[in-house]
Amino acid sequence: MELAGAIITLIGSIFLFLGALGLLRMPDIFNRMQAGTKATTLGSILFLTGSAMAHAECTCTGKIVILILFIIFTNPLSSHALARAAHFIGIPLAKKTVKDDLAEDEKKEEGGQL
Amino acid sequence: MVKKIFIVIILGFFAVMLLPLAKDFTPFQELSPVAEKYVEDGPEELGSANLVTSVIVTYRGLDTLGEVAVLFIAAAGVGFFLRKEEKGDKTPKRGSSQILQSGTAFLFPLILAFGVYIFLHGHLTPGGGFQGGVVIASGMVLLLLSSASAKINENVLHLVESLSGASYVAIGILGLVLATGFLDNRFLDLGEFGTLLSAGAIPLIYSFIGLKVGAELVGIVNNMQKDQS
Amino acid sequence: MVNIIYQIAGAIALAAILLAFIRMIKGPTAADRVVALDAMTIISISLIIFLAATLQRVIYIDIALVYGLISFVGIVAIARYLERGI
Amino acid sequence: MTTIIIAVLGAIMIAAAVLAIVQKSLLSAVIAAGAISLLASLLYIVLAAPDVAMTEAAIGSGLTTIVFLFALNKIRKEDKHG
Repeated sequence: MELAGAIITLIGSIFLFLGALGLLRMPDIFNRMQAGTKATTLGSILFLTGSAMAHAECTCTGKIVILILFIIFTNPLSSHALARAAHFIGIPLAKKTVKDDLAEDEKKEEGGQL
Repeated sequence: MVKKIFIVIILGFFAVMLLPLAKDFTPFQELSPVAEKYVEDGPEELGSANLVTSVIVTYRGLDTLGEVAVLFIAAAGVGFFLRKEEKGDKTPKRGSSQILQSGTAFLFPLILAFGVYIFLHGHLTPGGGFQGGVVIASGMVLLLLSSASAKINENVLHLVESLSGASYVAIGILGLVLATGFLDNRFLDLGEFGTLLSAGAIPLIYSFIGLKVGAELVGIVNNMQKDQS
Repeated sequence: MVNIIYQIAGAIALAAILLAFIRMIKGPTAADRVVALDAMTIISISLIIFLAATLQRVIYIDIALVYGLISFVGIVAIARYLERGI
Repeated sequence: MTTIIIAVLGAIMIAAAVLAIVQKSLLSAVIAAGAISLLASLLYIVLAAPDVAMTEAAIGSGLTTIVFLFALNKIRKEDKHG
């Protein structure tokens, strides 16, 4: 049980590291956001679960479950607000981008209203 | 360029001056007599599991009262200087998204409940009145961010602030009358060590501090938000 | 064995904070820096839990709870400022 | 272990402080200040001061940022009106 918890913690920390690496290496802000929020959310959830399993003697499992729920609730909200702001202030996409659905939709909506 | 060289020289001078201080630093190995008395007698005298709490609320309770008063003066100053005459030329703001509004409607009560948890458990966890008040104020800030039309009822805010401040002083005087000194927490039953209903009046005092700090910070943020024409 | 694996995990999380901070230094726009700050907050929640387990203090988890619930308010505020909403 | 953590966190804090000073954009300086407060909170935990760490976490993550942003917003609007 404790060994399994430690290994899950290690996997979670590797996800955290890969998320940070993606944050560093990705070409434009939307890709960076995707690496920096999705991977780190999964990584931190695994990290917390593993910590609770590896230290079963402490009476903190309930608090860690609540903490995981908080992360699941709040993290998508902040990244959604950021992505929306980045779209509205017109940060350019990377050169490799092939499709921008949101911009096409907005154009179509304007055409429909006119 | 000359300016930068000058800055580097000054920084180097400071480094040479401060280096002996860092080199000769030896951490304190033993407590001072006052701290020793707090550590030895604090837990059984006041019944609080968190020693910092018992020092802040009871032994040095008068200082905390002064800090809360300072915060009140700061809030009053912000309210005084940002009092706004209506200009009328409001620049249009971008509304927030549906996701943010729904998320706020879900998270706002959760944040309020968490703030109450923090200041009620001030004698058991590292939290306390100030932290709980800040968490409540953060929830209110989220409400203001999510919808531009959100209004905070200032009368309720002022009522909560005044009542909690008055109750805080009243509890202090109650300690003076029923127990040994101002803000003494032992006029209530000390209870079982380490449970929620223990440490005498400390949870009560921290609740009032939390409500007062929360109301003051919300007042500051509300005044600043009204000032953004 | 368990302790060694656990400490390696903590060291990797510390390195992740360092990487995210490099993005904060480089980031061409302010939005990139906010993304880096968001990632740093999430990683630091894990690091707080790691410290609580290593130093054997259960009460440190409360600080992680505060970060888990409150930290996104600052990020949302910066996002609303960027899109001219406040 | 704790020495390494203190060294890394302290180095990042100093770098963030330099970033906040050198930056031309004021918003980036505010973000760097937020990073400093985050790392300071971690450092307080390592140095066994949980009360201070909780205060820093609660204030630095939300309230100081929004007060700075209100001030920046006001400057931006007055610049635009001329």
